[in-house]
Amino acid sequence: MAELQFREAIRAAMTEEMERDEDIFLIGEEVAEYDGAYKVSEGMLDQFGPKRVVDTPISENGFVGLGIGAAMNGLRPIVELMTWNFSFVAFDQILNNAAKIRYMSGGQFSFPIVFRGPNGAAGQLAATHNTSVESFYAHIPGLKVVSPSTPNDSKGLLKASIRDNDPVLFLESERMYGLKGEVSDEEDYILPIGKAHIVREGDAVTLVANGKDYYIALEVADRLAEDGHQAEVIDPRTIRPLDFDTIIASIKKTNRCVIIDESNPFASLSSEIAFQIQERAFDYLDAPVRRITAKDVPAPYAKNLMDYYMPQADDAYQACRDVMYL
Amino acid sequence: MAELQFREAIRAAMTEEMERDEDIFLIGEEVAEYDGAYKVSEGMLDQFGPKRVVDTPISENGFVGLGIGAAMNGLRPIVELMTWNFSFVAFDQILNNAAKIRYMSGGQFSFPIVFRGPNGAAGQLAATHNTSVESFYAHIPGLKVVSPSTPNDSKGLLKASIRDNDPVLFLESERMYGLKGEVSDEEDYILPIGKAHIVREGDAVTLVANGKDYYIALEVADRLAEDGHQAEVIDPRTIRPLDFDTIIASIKKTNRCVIIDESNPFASLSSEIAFQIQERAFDYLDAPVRRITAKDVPAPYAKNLMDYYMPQADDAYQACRDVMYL
Amino acid sequence: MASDSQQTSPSATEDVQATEDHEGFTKPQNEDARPDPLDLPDALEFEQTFKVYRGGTVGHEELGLDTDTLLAMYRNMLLQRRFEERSLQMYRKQKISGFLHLYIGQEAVSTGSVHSIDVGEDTIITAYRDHGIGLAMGMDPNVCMAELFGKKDGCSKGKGGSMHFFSKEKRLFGGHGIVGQHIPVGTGIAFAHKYRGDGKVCLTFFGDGAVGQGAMHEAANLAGLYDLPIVFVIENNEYAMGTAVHRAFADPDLCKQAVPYGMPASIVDGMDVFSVTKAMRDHVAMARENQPSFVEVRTYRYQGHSVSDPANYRTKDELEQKKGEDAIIRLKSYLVQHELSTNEALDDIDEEVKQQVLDAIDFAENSPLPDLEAIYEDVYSQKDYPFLA
Amino acid sequence: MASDSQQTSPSATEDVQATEDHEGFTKPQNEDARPDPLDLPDALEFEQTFKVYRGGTVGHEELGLDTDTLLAMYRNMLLQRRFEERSLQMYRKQKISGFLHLYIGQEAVSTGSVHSIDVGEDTIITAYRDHGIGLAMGMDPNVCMAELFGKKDGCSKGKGGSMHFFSKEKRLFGGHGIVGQHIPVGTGIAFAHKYRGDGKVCLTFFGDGAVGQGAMHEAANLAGLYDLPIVFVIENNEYAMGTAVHRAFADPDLCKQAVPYGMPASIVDGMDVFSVTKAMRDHVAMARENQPSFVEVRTYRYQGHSVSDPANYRTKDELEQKKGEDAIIRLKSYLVQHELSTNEALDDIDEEVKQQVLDAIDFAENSPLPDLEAIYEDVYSQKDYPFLA
Ligand SMILES: Cc1ncc(C[n+]2csc(CCOP(=O)(O)OP(=O)(O)O)c2C)c(N)n1
Ligand SMILES: Cc1ncc(C[n+]2csc(CCOP(=O)(O)OP(=O)(O)O)c2C)c(N)n1
Ligand SMILES: [Mg+2]
Ligand SMILES: [Mg+2]
Repeated sequence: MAELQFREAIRAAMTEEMERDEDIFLIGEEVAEYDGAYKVSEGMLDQFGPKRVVDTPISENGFVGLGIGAAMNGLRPIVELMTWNFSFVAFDQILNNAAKIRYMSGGQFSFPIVFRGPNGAAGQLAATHNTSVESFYAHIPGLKVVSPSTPNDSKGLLKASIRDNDPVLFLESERMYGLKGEVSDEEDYILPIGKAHIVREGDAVTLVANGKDYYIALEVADRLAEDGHQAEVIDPRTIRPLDFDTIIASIKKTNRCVIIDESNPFASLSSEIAFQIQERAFDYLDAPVRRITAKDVPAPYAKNLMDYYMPQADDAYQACRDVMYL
Repeated sequence: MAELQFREAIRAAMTEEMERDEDIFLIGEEVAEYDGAYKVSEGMLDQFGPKRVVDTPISENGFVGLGIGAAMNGLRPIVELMTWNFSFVAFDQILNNAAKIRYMSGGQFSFPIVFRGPNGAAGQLAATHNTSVESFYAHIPGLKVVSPSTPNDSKGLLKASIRDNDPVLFLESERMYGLKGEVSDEEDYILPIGKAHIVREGDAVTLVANGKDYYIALEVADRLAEDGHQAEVIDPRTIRPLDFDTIIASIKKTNRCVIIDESNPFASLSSEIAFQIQERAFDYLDAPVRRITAKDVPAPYAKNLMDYYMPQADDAYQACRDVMYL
Repeated sequence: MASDSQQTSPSATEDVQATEDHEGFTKPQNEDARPDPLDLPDALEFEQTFKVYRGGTVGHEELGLDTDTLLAMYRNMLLQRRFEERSLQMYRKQKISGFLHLYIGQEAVSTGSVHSIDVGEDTIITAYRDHGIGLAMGMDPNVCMAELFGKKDGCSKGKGGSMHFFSKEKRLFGGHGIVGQHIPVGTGIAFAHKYRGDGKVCLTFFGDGAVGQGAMHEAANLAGLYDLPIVFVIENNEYAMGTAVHRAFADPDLCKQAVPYGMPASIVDGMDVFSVTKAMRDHVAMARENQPSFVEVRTYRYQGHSVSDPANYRTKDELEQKKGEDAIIRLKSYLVQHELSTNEALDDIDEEVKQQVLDAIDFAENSPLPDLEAIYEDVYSQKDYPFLA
Repeated sequence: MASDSQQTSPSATEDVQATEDHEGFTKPQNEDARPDPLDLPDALEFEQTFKVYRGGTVGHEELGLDTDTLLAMYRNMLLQRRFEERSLQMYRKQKISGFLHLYIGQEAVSTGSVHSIDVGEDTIITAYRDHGIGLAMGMDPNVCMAELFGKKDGCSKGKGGSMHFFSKEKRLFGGHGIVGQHIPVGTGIAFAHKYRGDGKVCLTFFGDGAVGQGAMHEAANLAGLYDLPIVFVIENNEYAMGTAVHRAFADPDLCKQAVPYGMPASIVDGMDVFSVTKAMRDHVAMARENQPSFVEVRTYRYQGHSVSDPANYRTKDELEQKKGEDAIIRLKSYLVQHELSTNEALDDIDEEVKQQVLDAIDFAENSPLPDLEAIYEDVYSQKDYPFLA
């Protein structure tokens, strides 16, 4: 075990995999000479050279498509999006090419490609630079969407994503890149895609949260514990496919659920989790599934508004108490 | 009342509004000389001339953005997307410009713009040409999303959309363009955006469906009636803002709900409706909210697979019986 | 010190040089190599010559095509034509559904292009008007017709249909439906060729209409920047649906699209298979040296955009005039005039091809529909992916 | 019959002609007007001359700028500089958050451009590096600073921040953060000018990096096709974040981007406010005749891309050399040399401007935060829009 920053864990995963397999390369804006806009790929140009760590112009539609073509022709690209906010100019490439060509070709071509970069809000960056993308992309059959919450998970899940033969969208966070944590240094540390993690066991309420919200969930669980209630905290880790079995099993025990999700609310990840719970654990629910999300508005710049925009621990705590009828 | 095809009702709405207000113009691929790929704008070039009915190159990102700029500078564009499948190359324009600039400018600029075109499946067109877009776009604060099911509604709602000072995404259907129905010829026939329509009253189960699925819902309601059960059928008409009040009131009466929605299921419109129902009518629900959606795969070409892909009346009927515990 | 005027021109199509003076793709951060951007002349003069491959200016001998190859070309062009004529008929009989975009009239483009590459090694990607290319690459008409019928034995297992022919074996990378969006994918295919150093090239075909998509421009810049082994082939058939080229582009000479990307570009008469072959060979040779380029092929489609388009936007005269330049008739006359074959022998080939297409229809008819469970297959390579209901 | 060679060149920058020989935007479906696309020469030769506006080649008299105007220009350039220097300081004091992209070094571009248009009538749209343009257009530094502070009195009510300055009054249409995506919006603003026939033009500014976005190309083609009153202004400051222009573009002479769109284009020394004014006036004149065009302004930013960028990708020497060409110092010397002012008078202006900026900081400090309920305002113009909880 080594203590690594989130960005270092991601770098370690990429580096280990690239050492193992020559077909893997990293491409994106500022990934090479600049060492990455958020220094995730620091030193990788030096180690792997300009053939395998490739700077691009500001052409997401172009280089996302380029990655897809390279994957189709036998390589295993890692495409860095400087942030996921900039993936929307390449949305069609991801939706119609990465996700569907395999199907349309009757399975002749595979797409072993990872798209990665920071997702979601990162402070006072205003409306265009604070979008949580998981609800858009998890809606799309043909994709996998992974969203780790800790440095350790990010290493194990990124290695799994790089080895996966299907397109994986890997969601990181500017706000978490500096976060430190113990990271396995097993030779081949792989965490399976599609498996949720029960971070904390409990029977009073199930809290589902990932990414930055995972830390809010832990805080809420602490506060509830002080009140004498043990919350079960589940980190889905993968958004698509979502490990509903683990969530449903938990609901059958706690009979109530609060989801913390930084996306805008309408037709989002939290909606889907609630749908599945009410469909599959209807008779076990003692209270409606509640959610704490970003407000249903574009992200504002002003500090007080932006703080208010984001999911609040207080609200999540109160929602837990509500569903426990306290 | 006149009997009009769906496409004629849409044309009538555009024509009446364009006669009323010089600032309205229609722009898109093949809208002028070709009379529209689906003949929706037939004759409009002749009536309004090439200044107000404008053909474009195949540049959705370009002309969607152009429409946004024109709206910002005082005009009221109607932007036709040949189909909504092609809106994804302009996704960022809709997400980050149409939906957010008003907010980012502190309300200085308005966006009285309508984006319209056919949405969803239209037969054996394979994976890239059969996407239901409502779950993507209804997720986005700053937009309104309207989806009429009948010629009459399409006229009243399109006129309202054109007069609205906010960006409205108006979803039609290739499959429905030829459908005929009685259409009001009131001078100013306006249906309010954001109001659902209780098409059929009943107390046994609430069926929520729009667009092509609306007709499936009516068929299912007929079959249930033959069994002696009166289903309440609700056509949301507007997807964002969704008229939850009407749906919740219905659930409080029927105590059960089946949603028919052609979108892929994950994080979709149907997920959201279920979320709201379980949150706001928890104590009234006698059974889980069920949904019948497209399969969770890209749309296939082969006839039998494509039929199987789409929501089936049989499945919806069976789901109704299930929630009624029959 | 600024000079008073400065001439700039890209490498002419004749003397191509690989510009690869650096390892890898990204140019190095070499400050010295940059001229001072403010060291400006009074005027920057730019000129570029676009080579034109006119019809009737090159014959089979110059191209080194022997009689067998010529007859194979002829046979294949006819196969494309007859296959599509029957497809149209089958569409009307409702054996085929969805969109059907016919390539009839453009057969010289596919055929000449395929005779400029090493099929099975080099790669091709194109748009939805893909039957001609597929058959030219040697795809089996049986599996192609079965795909149109939406049957299990189709080249894409019936999941793709007309717009989505794929053949991993022949290295046809599709068949794509969103205008322009496959062009970056072609760039990536070429990227992989260069990355592996396998010496192969990628031909990326698209219509005139696709030039309106930003994707084309991003892809071209990337190819020019990374010196990729790619040829961008604009199949300019004068229309994108009902929109004539001069109504869609500020400058209808589409070859000029190459200018900002520093690439050579040519114009080719697409109604002469020899001109196409010659042009494509020249450009493929550039691509093998990692010099990307553009070819604007001027061609024409005889049918409407798709089966449902009556094509009222053009005159009968225009269509008839174009049919007068038909590439198949032209090749036939050429073969007879050069005594490489006879009218009778060539008509026999036609009969054989017609029978081959009828056999393909039989094959398609007899192929079963896909199993319903197949709807969940091929979404992921992962076999146990948990689908939602 | 094909001729043997054919020359093609767009209207030179000097003698511009409005190409509007049709009513409306879309070209008519006039079959006769089209040349036979197969009537091909042996070679198509293309040439275009890009006019270069070198620094130091034009003075205030030629531009008809009187002393008051010159001093106002000087004052405004200083205002931009001092405003941003203080912003940086306020960012470090955490009064300002988010991204802060400074324009320092590029002030001649905003200032010269604004002096080529009719402020309050003509329109401007730009990217996120927008403080300079906003102040040049006459926006109140108080409300600008309040916006950076995220306060209620900010020009965008504190909702936009640094990247999103807007002024409906001055006709600044923002302030946009997604690279390249505001360029089609600029085209639409110009479209509305032409539609209304109001005789106004739209200047659409973007960085060198934005040229890599397909959006730019789609917008340029639309503008060329519809003959829109627009000037595309590339602010080429040599870098997009850490990427130098020659590392991002196959051809670093970005003026050539105009070629496929049949547009005139010029290159301007962006470190000389007079050159910029002259060039922009010429191009604005074209735009008023519905001739869209490109201007590539060669300029330089002194700071990193944003406040958090140490700019290790360039040398200290390079930066120092550029600072040696500083546009404000250049104007100051000019004014003194031409005896239009004195060093002392100009330094007094600087003191006044510094005080003005301090006042703006006071104003921003004292402005209240937005009310929390404001989060739901300005999403829709509809007042009773029902938000989800
Ligand atoms: C992004 C996008 N916009 C619109 C369409 C609808 N569409 C399909 S084909 C076509 C015309 C394309 O013309 P061109 O590129 O010249 O190819 P051709 O049909 O002539 O072979 C259009 C507009 C589409 N498929 N994708
Ligand atoms: C589509 C998109 N991709 C990436 C970014 C991140 N980004 C912000 S500014 C920038 C550099 C832009 O450079 P340039 O256009 O030259 O403008 P400058 O900063 O030099 O003024 C990048 C890559 C973005 N905002 N949008
Ligand atoms: Mg075409
Ligand atoms: Mg720049």
